[in-house]
Formats: sequence, structure tokens, C-alpha cells
Amino acid sequence: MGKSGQLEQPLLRLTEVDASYGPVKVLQNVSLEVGTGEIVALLGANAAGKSTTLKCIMGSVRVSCGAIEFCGRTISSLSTTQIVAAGVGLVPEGRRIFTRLTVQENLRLGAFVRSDRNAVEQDLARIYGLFPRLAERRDQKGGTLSGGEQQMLAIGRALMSRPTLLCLDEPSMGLSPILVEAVFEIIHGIRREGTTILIVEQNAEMALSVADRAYVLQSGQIILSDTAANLLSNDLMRRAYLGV
Amino acid sequence: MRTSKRLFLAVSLLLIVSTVIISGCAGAPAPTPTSAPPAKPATTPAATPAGAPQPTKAPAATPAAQAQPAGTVKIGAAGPFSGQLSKIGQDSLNAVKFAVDEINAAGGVGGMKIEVVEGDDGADPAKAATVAEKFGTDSSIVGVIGPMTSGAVNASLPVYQKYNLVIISQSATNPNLTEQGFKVMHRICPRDDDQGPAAAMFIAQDLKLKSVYLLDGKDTYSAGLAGEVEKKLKELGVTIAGHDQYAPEDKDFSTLLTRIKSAKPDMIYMPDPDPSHAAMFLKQAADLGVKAKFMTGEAGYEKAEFIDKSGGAAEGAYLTNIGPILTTIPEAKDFIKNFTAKYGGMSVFAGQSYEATKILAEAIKKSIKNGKVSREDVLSAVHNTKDYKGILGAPIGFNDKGDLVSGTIFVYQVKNGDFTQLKSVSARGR
Amino acid sequence: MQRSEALGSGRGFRGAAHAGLDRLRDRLDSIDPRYRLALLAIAVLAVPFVLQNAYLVRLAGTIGIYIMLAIGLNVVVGYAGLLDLGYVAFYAVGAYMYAFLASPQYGLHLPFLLVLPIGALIAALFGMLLGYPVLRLRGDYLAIVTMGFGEIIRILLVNLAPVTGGPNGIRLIDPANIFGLNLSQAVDLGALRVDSVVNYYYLTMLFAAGCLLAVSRLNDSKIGRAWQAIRDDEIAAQCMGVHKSNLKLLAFATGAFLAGVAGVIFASWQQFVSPETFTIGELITIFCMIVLGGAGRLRGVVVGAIVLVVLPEFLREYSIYRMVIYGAVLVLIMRYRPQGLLGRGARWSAKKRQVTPASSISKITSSTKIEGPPGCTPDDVPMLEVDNLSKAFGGLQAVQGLTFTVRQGEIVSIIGPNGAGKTTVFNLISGLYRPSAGSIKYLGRPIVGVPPHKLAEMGIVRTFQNLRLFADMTVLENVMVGLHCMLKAGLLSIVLKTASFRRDEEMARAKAVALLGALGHSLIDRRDDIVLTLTYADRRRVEICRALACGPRLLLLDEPVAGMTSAEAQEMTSQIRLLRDAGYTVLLIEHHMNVVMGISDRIIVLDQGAIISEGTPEMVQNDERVIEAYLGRRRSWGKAAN
Amino acid sequence: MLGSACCIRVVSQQALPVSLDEEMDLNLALAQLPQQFVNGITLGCLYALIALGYCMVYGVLEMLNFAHGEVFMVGGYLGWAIISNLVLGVTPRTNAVLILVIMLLVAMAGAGALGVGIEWFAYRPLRGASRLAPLISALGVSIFLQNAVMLGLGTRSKTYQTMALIPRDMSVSAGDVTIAGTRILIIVVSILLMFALHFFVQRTKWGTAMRATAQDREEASYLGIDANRVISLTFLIGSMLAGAAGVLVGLYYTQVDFMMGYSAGLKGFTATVLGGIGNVQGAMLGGLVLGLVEGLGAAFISPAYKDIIAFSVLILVLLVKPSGILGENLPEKV
Repeated sequence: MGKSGQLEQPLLRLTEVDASYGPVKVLQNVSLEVGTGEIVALLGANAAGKSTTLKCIMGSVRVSCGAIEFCGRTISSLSTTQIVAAGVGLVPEGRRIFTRLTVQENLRLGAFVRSDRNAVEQDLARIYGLFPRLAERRDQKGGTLSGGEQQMLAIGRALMSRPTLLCLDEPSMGLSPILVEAVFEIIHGIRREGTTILIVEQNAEMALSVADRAYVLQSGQIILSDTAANLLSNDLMRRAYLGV
Repeated sequence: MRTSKRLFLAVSLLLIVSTVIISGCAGAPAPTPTSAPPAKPATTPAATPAGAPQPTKAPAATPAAQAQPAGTVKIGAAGPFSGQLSKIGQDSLNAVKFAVDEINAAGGVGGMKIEVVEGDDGADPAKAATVAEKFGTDSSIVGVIGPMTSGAVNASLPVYQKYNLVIISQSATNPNLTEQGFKVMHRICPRDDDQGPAAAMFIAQDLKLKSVYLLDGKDTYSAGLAGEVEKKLKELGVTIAGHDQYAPEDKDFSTLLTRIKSAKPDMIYMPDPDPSHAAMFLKQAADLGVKAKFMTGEAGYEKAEFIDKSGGAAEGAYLTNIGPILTTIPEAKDFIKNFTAKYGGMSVFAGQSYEATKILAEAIKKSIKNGKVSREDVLSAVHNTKDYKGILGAPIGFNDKGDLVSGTIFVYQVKNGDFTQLKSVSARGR
Repeated sequence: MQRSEALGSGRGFRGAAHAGLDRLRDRLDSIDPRYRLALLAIAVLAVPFVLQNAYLVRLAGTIGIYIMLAIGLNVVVGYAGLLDLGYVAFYAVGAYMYAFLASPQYGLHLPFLLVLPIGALIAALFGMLLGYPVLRLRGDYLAIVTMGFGEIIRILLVNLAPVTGGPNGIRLIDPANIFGLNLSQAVDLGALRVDSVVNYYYLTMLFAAGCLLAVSRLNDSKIGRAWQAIRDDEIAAQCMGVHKSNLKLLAFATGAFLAGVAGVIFASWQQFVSPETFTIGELITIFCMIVLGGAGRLRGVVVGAIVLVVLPEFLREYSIYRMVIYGAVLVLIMRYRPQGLLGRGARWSAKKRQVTPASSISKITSSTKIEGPPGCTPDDVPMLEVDNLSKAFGGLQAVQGLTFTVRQGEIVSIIGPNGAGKTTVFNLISGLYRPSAGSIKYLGRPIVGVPPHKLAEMGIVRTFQNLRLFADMTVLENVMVGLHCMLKAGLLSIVLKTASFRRDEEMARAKAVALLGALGHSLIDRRDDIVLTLTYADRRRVEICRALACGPRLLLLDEPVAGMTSAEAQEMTSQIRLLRDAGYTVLLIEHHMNVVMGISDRIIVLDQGAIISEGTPEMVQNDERVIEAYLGRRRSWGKAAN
Repeated sequence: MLGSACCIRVVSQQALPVSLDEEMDLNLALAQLPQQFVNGITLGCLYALIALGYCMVYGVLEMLNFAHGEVFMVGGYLGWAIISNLVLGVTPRTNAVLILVIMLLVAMAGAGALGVGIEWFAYRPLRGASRLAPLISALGVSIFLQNAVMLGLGTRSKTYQTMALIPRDMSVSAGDVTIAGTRILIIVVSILLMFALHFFVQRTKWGTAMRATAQDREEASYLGIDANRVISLTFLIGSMLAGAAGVLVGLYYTQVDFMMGYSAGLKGFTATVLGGIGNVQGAMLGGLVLGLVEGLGAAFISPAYKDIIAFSVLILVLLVKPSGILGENLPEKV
């Protein structure tokens, strides 16, 4: 895939998206694509606009101009509920599980938009199979879990909506190096099951190690986009983000 | 999403429509001429010699001759027209307006139409003083009905005095009010120390009861009256089984009643300014099986609110008032009929407000000189009211202090769902 | 989101109204403060002559009373962020104090000018009395308790009839008599006859102006900054040396004091007090004043007082519709202008509120050297000795049996997996938590139980993992909060704006600018911006500046490079090194292994609340247990950053 | 503080209503105990119903809905509209139980709609504004509703013909204790409603969504939970409970008036805080405790001081446990 190789029918496509908070512009002219079955990483410093991009995709921040298409359908005017129902799942930054709800309740909420009860029960069993630790603690309050377990729960919860596209916002944040590796293992596993993944990361090195392609955001604009392998050897990239 | 939006629209529409309807309903019964903006009379102080710097209109220097715009004269109505006490306030305001409409329909006073200026004080003394200042500076206002609460009168009296503006309060019963030497002060309601001792004497001497439980609602009216009753009862050797207080907004008397029940008094004396509140009390007393007799003050003198709302529990209750039963007085017949037809109910304060307005109008009539009315004249005319025969059934006159000349109190009992007069007691000059 | 637009109708008008109010606000802002003051003074003096109507002058006088009440409440609610719903009780205390001391009730007839300070001080005392027990409560809990207090006072006024006159109140109160001038009587000055209402108008305006001036000076001082800091972030404020409890009490007392002044004046004017005046309704009115005009700022409060005194008065003649309209207006104003009539919109636009005078930055160049910590310490004492430190939350053992030492001039890092107890250690050292067991010594002195603000004063200052800047304040103000302990000006000298106070402030500003210059070159230019508008990295820098302003010896940095790019992180790393070289001792929590391995003299590794390894970066990296629990076996760290 | 100091000098002047007379001693108070207990429970149930609305709204929006008391009042008036149409004089037109059910349903529906409407008009546009703005807006709504009802329906209270539905002799007596039929109705209906609410919040999908939204609105939205819907639902349920409480109060006190929301709201608010804001069980418990404190305080001290007693208990509880009886005492995350 070339540097700006247009995908035939990308699963997700952002075209020249702008977004702002009040008078402060946070995204300018952001275009990106995620193909079915890919892992795409969105890199950049804090406050570069990575999380805002995810929020635009999720419909919680409105784009002021530009379009977002998912499965060939424009979603930039849909509500978050509709977008989730359409098949986009998000694992938010800092995990943000519901600490006062039990593990099981957390997971069930993940399937909030679904009405196929039996399938939901099957998925629940599947998630517990994927994360046995969660099965052990299904009746505990989310707040009693350790950081790593909470991250598992957040991922499991997002999977409960059976997303076609799973967005992960800083999954490595605040985790020890050893846990970060475990999380990225899981991400690999999820992709193997056929879910497309968009991952936002500050830890560029780690993200590039799992991603197929990546985009680099700086001050709300995409300044680089390429395959992960190429970016790992890109000079600018190495200087600014890889700390080499 | 969409359905909820539609629901919101429907709800908001409902809200708006109901508001419109509500205001429409309320708009109908209030077609008084008040809605005209307060006409700025030509004689604002600016008309005084322009050269002399005059920070404000100096009240004493108010020119005696107050030219009125041809054909109208204004009176103020002050009282709690909003808030907790608006129940009695609005009733009185309606009665004032009702009286004025009647007068105007009959050609006004000496050819002049009367206009009512409303001054809502919400029973807050500070606001009452502001209202007084407002009425005072409007030189076309020559007399005021109200304020209704003793606190409001207390705070505003000095201001009214400053402007030499006569007031007739229809419900401020605190004895102090007329003891401070303010010439403008008049009232058309019994003083607590007329009504209280009379009630106490009736309890001790006629009913020969041994113990009484007193209740008051922490307001000037009921606290004052209950205090006077207590004083006299002690004097007469009656046991005070207890004296408790409740808040005017209390709905639940069960805790209080349980306490009363165990004290086993012969009678409960509870002069609540809101008769429906007293009715609620009686009903709960019946529910709890409290057997004591019950007595209240003149505010209970409203059949619909007191007797009817008690669901029969008021049967046998006693109350005191300054006049005989209104329904038995021929002069009051039309008033009662028309007023209740228009406003649906009538409290004792409505009758007193109506009477006060008529007295004030009469005084204005007497004071018209060359088409002009001065406050001094109205004040002295009101003050000199003697043997005025209105709807209250007793001739009204004011003594030097501004109190009613007659201190006679009538005692009633509720029998067969209506008030029956038992006797009259005079405690004055004890 | 776009819901307000969805409403559609009347948008043009609304837009125009908004723009008009904004313009009015900006125009008011643009007038030179001195002219503004002079214009205002003239206007206030002229009111009775212009109005020529005792009723309107009385209203104006009433506005004066409400201004005092509203700015007092604003100190508590707007500045200190304490939702005080019992405020009206202090008004009552002031009024009844005057009624007790200057009426036939007890036969006392003390002069007005004597009772005024007595009443105000007793009200302030009541303020502290209420404030003290509720210091621990927050937000709405505080609201209900204070509301209960207000109700209790009101009920006592009613119930204790023999003392307070009960529902009948107290009558025949003496009028204010100032140097032989009886204010309740009209004054004859030859051709000029001044009505008593005018006397009282000037009296209330005089005191309202005095209160405004005093409060605005308090607000522009270290006290105002500390209040705002507490409101924005109580914990961060404490860690910057702000004595939370004292300042909250001061806010309660100041508010109550003003209410007391208003009460005394009110009682002397009305010459009658009764409980009917001091209801929750009155409180609501005052409350609306401070929100309606534009919460938090004095000008808005004054506007709110004017609007809410005048608006119901306009409606008074339509009595039965009055309250309906009043209620609807409140809702509509809030709906269409939630920031208040003269308030500003979103925080984003709030910029350059007050510009730092050039004088205080003239001497500063962009790369001032970092100053060392104040004073000198004996070399042989360790900076920090932690012995057998444990902390449990309920059943959860967050930290157990920690023992370590930090020597002077070291950079020591604490690393470990999430939930290992790193931040808990910081919270214990900085006094936010009390340990369940163990001891902490700082320069040889035990510090367990010393409150955070005291520790900050002693030289233990920290930053926070999730950035706890005072979000509504400018960069410079944030740093100046750090200087809180250094400023010694007392309450009186602030209110009187003495020379020493002004010198103090000038010094503080210069020092803050110098710090900004030393740490981040771009920060000086942005010193008057609200911190929220800064980039993440800059905010981190401001937080460190603020910590340095406290004059620390031991700096606790909690993930100082989190959220920075590698380049920014490297810059920060070298700055931390410079700090160490300047003489600061640094204790660091960080996940960024390149940074940790690069600058640490020693590293402590925590896992599940216990130390599993301690030593130089090399030692730690090769410790099997660390690799097992934390680092993983991927590769080695640290070479790159060196 | 002031109280005790003042009492000393008062006693010498005149016997205060506060001080119990010699003969009306502890025994007398103890004799009242069972009845006061029943009184307290009834009151407590009503407080709890009102408190639940405050509590749920606070949980989700972290705002004090000062207009809640007025929703309760409107519920009372709606019940009156039904009962005055279905009861002629003292004879019910149809089955009494049916009338009671219709009253409750209509009042709950109307109050629920009103609550949702208020949120939509007066609070929703203010999300994201300062915390004080919705507070003022709520006060405005409260003032507006109170006075609009007064304008539309007059200042006089409206009478419930309760006796036609629940005759006075339908009461249970045991010794000195009398429990009127209306009281039994209040207790039964309240407990049923509270159980229903508990089931909804703890066991259903939307109830879980509500709890999730209360904790983290943004995160809940990423799971497809429409926060606006949840908030509307919260207002709907809370207001429905208040509407039911309005009818029960009307039935028990046989009168409703436009001011009744104010003190009921205050009590509900107090009960909420007492139990721990945002905690549903806490609100129920807070209501009961408050009712009992009032009942017993009136028995042992004085009805005149019952509010002071209630507030003092509240203050004491909060000083010991700053987040209410059942409130979570979370240490703030640093």
C-alpha cells in the first residue's frame, strides 16, 4: 500500500475533517482511512487532536466541516447511539469502566444497543473465555479491579457490542511495560478474530509494532502517513516521537 | 431520538398552552381600571419652582392642594398578594377592587372615579416600607387599605406618617400598632387584647372549662391572639395544658395532636389566619380521636373554608368575631352573593376590606373641595368616621388611637354546618 | 449541542441582545478604571437630585443594602466556592444586634457607629461558628447544612419570643445617629430640604462602596488568589501552602461581616425588625443577584442587585402576575445567557483579563537562571527518611512497610506497575494521607500529621499526575498562588492597600515572571492567558513553576513528562537535571523509562505496595524481579536518553 | 449555643412553650411513643418518595432540582382534578379503589410529563454552564409554577373528598395507637413504589444504564446509551414518584394548595442529603429517619422545635459522616 494509497472501499474514511472547541480549532483538514481487517495507528503528542479525532468518529464532537463515512455511509451527522449501533466500538482513554457497577453489569452495558438476547449471552461467555480473570470476578464492583484487569474489562465491554471497527484510545497509558505488552497481545488476538482496529497511541514504538499503517497528528493536522515499517525508519518520526 | 423530540415538543406545547389558559382565566376576573399605567400626575415635585434644588419631594412641604387629573382619585391597596399569605391577601385585594367597582359603577365619589393601585408586600416588612414610600410619593393617592400583617404595618407606619397618608388595616391586630401615636393608623379589625380576653372569658365563664391547650402558627396574628388568650385564662384560673407552635406551612399535625391527646385538655384554642388550615387540623384531630373542644379566631369565619373543608370535624367548634354573622345582615346580602359569584369564596378579611374601602371612599367624598382632595382632609374624615353602617352589622367608628370604638366580640358555634351566634362579650375596659 | 439553535424562533433578537450585552460589558471594561470610579461616584451622588422622588431614592438605597449582601455572599459562593444557603442568618444577626443594643427592648441605646462594628463582628463570629464545623463538607452537603443553620436561626428568632420579640419583632429601634445628625429626620439646609430617605441612601451607598472597595482589594491580593485556588482545586491549593480551613473561615467571616453591616444599617433604617424579613426567599433573591449579573465578579453582582431590586418593583402594580413573570424571567435569562447578564461566555475566550504591568517584567530576559532553594541545610541530614511506611484503605493495603531514604541533591525515581502505590507514597509524604503506620522524617524532623499546607511551607512541594492547575486562573496567577506563603501582608494592610502590601505584590509578580522565564521561554508571553488555553506540555511546565514558587527543597514530581512527545520529554528531563544542579532534591514518579533511566541517581521499584528493588538504574534494570513484575524482557532502556 | 444561653434567662421571665411542664414529664412523652412512631413512619414514607426524585436527578445531573417540590404540588392538583370529578359530594361514582388507581396514574403521568418538560426547557440548555446557573433556573421554574397554579386555580386550597373513598372508620386501633386508613394507604403505596424503583434501577437494562450514566455520562454514551434519554427517563421516574406523593398527601391531609411544594421540597431535599445524595436506598432511609426524628422530637421536646431538631440531626449526621448515612465516602483521587 502506498503512502497515500486510496483503499477501494475503506471501512472508515475521514475526508478533510475540521473540528473545534469554541473558538479553538483542534482538527484541521484531517483525512484518514481504515481498511477492513487492518490495524491502523494514530500517533502524536498529547493534545495533538488524536482523542478528538476519535470523538468525531464517535459523534460526541461535531465536525465543523468534512465528512466521516463508515461502511460507505456518512455517519458524521448521526448520534453516538446510532454510530455504536452501526458497529463502531470505543475503548476510552484511561479505561473509564463503571467502578460502581459489577463486572458483569459493565459487560452487559457493552451490549446496550443490541437486542439479540441469546447472542449477547453467548458473547458474554466468549469474553469470559477470552479474559478468565473477569469471569472470576464477575460479581465484583469494577472499582476493585487492578489497572490491568480494568483495561481488560474496558476492551471486553467494547467487544460486547460486536463492533466492526474497534477504536482504542491510549490502551497503554498508565500500564507497566509488561502489561502494555499483554494488552498489545490482546489487540493482535482481536484482529485475528476479524475486527478492524483503529488505535490511538502516544507510545509510538509500541503502536507501530502492531499496526499495519499509521498516521501522525501534530497540532490538529496529519503530517505523516505511511506503513508502520516505513515510519519506524522515518527520520522526523524517529526524532520527534520515537525518542531515538 | 426522534420520538423523544416529538414528545418534548408536545410537552412544551402543553406547558405553553396551559400557561396561556391559566393567565387567561385569571385575567378575566380582574378587569379593574388598574391596568392603565400609573398616570403621572402633573404635580410631581418637578413642578415646584425649578430654581430651588430639591433632592426629593419633602413630604411635609407637599402642597395641600393636590390637583387630581380630572375625575379620578387613587387609593392604595397594600398586602401580601403573593407568597404564603396570598390566600388572605388576594381575597382582600379582590374585595377592595370589588368595592371600588361598585362605587365607580354608581358614579364614583362626588363625580370622581376611584382607582386602585396595588402594592404587594409579600408580608415582608421591608417591602411594605417600600410600598409605603411608593404610595406616599404618588401624590394622587389619598388613602391606603392595608397593610394587612402587623409586621408590615409596623415597618411602614413611620413612612405613611411622613406622608400624612391615612391607612386602614383590615387585619393587623397587634395592640401595639395603635399605641405608638401615629395619626395615620386606623384598623377595622379587633385588637388582640379585645378578642383574646373575650374568648378567654367565654371559655372560663360560659363554658366553665378547666384546661386549655393553646396553639399558634408563629405569625403575628395567631401568636398575638393566643398570647392574649393565655394571659387572660391564667388570670381566670384556667389551667394551660400546653402552648405549642407549628409553622404556617405545616400540613401534618399528627405529632402535635398526639402530644395534645396525651395532655387531655378540655379545649384547644388555635387562632390560625387560614381557616382551611384549621379545618385540616380538625380533620386530623378527628382521625386521631382527639376529643377536646375547639375554638379559633375571627379568621375561621368562612364557611366554605372552615366548616366545609373540615368534612364535619368542625361541628361544635367555637369562634369569635367583631360582628354578627354576615349572612344574617341584610346589608351584606348583595355583597356576599355577588362577591362569591365572582371569586368563588369569601374570607372574613374580604368583608373587612370591603368595609374599609367603603369607609375610605366615604371619607374621600367628604373631602372633595373644588374637585380636589387633600390627604389631610381624607385623614381627618376617616378619623372622624362615626357610626358608619356598612355590611359588618355593627356601627363602625374610630377612637383617638384609630381602633374601633366598639370592642364587642361575638361568639359563634358551628351547628349543623353553619355558624350560630351564641353571645357577645366585651372585654374592653377590664 | 445545537439544541439552542433548534429552538429557532427569536434568534435574531436573541443574537442582538447577546451582542448588546457583550458590547456593554466590553465598553465597561474598556473605560479607564480611574475614570470609571469617578464617573460612578458622580452618578451615585447625583441619583437623588436626578430622581427627585423619595420612592425611587428608597429603592436606590435598598439596592445599596443588597449590594452589600450580595458581595458578601459572593465572597463565600463566588470566590471561595462554598455554597452557603444560611447566609441570610448573618443579615439577621446584624439587624437584631442593632435592635438589641439600640431600642427599648432592653433599654439600651448605644450609638449607631458603635453598634455597627459590634454587629458586624458578631455576625462574622457567627459566620465562623457556622464555618468551623462544616469545613469538612463539600458542595451540596455544605449547602443543606448551611440552609439548616439559616432556618435554625430564623426559627429561634420566632420561638424565643421573650428575647427577640418573636413574630412581632422589635419595634421603635433608634434611627442611625451620626455625629448628632439623626438620619431619620429630614435635614433643612436653607432652601435645600433633604428627606430622610436621601440620608439613608447616602449611608447605604457609602457603606456599599466601602464594602465593594474592600472586597475587590481582598480579591486582588493573595487572599483572593487563594480563595480562587481553593475553589478550583482544594487539594492542589493545600499543596501550594494555602491553609484551606483558615481561608474558608475567612471567607465565611468576611461574608458574614458584610451581611452584618447590611443588617445593622437595615435595622436602623427601618427601625423595626421581625423574622419575616430573613426568610429563604430573601436568600434566594440575594443568590439570584450574584448569578444573574455574572457570577463571581463584583460588577456583575452590582448589576444583579440593581436588576433584582428594580425588576419586581416594575411589576409591583401587577401583583398577581408579578411572581409568575419574575419566575419566567429567571428561567429565560439563565436559559439564554447562562453566564449571567454581564458574564463572559465559555472559558476558551477568557484571555488577558488583566495585563501584567510592564514594570514587573522589564528586567526579565527569556533565560533567567534557575534560583536555588532558599536557605541552607545541614549537609549531613538526609532530605527524607521513610521508615516502615504503610497505608491501608479499608481492606486494601495500598502501601506496606516502605523504608527508603532520599539524600540531599539526589534525583530518586519511584517506578512500578499501575496500582503499585506510587502516588499513594506521594500523598503520604505531602500530607494528603495519614499513614496507617510508620514514620516519615524530613530533614530529621518527623512530619507525620503535619498538614499539607504546612509541609509546603517547610519545603515539600509536589506536582500532580493529572495536572491540577487552577483552571480558571491565568498562568501568572497560578504561579503567584505558589508564592502564597512568601507574602506576609495582613488583612488590614490589604484592605487599606498600604505601601508594604503593594511592594509585596510587586515583588511577587516579578518573582513569578522570573520563574516562568527560567523554565519555559514561551510562558512569559502567555502569562496573562487562562491556563486551559495552553498546550499540555506548557501546562506541565506551569505546574512545575508553581511548585518552584513555593520555595521547595524537596520536589515531588508525579509523572512530569506524561503526555509529552519525546522531544518535549527530553527538554523536561534536562530541566529537571538543572533543578538538581541548582540544589533541589527531586523525588520522581515516571513511567517513561528513557527518562527514568536517564536522570535518576537511584530508582525504587514498587509492586503491590512494597519495594521489590532499589538501586542505580543499571542495578534495577537487571533485577530479575523487576523484569518479572514490571519491565518485561523486551530490551534495555536508558542508553538513548543519556 | 444561642438557644441554651437564652433559655436560662427566659425561664425566669415566663414559661416558654419549649420547657415541658412538670407534670407533662417523660412518662407522658413515652406514652405517645407508639403513636408518634406511626406518625413518623407515615411522614417518612412521604418524604422518601419526594427525596427519591431529588436523589435520582442529583445522581445523573449533579444538580439540585429545586422545582421538584412544585412537581409534587402539581401531582396533588391533578389528583384533585380526578377526585373532584369522580366523587360527587360524598358518593363516589364508581369503585373507590378504581378511583384511587386512576388518581395515582393520572398524577404520575402528568407530573412525569411536567418533570421531563422542565428538564427539557429549563435545564438541558444549561448543561455545561456553571453549576449555579441551573440552580437559579430551577428556582425560577419553582416560582413560576407556584404562582401560575395560584393564578389559574386560585389561592384557596382544594379539597379532596377522601372520606368518600376511605371512610374514617377504616382504621386500625391498638391501645392508644390509631392508624387511619389513609396512613395505611400511604405506607403501602410508598413501599410498593420504592420496591418497583429498586427493581428498575438494579435489575433492568435501562436502570443499569441510568447508574452508568450517573457515574460517567460521556463513557456511557460511547456504549450507545443516549444520555439525554436517560436524563429524561430519570426526570420522568422521579417526577412520577413525586406526583404519586402529591396524591397521597392530598388524600391524607384532604387538601392541596399551591404552596405545598415548598416545605415538602425542603424536607425531601433534607432527607436526600441525610441519606447520602445520589443514593437511592439512602434517600428512602433518609426520608424515614427524618420522619421519625420529627415525630419523636415532637414527642420529647416540642413541635415548635421539630424543624430545628430535624436540621440538628442532619448537621450532626453530616459532621460524623460528611456524605450522609449511606453515601459513599470516597477519598478524592489525587
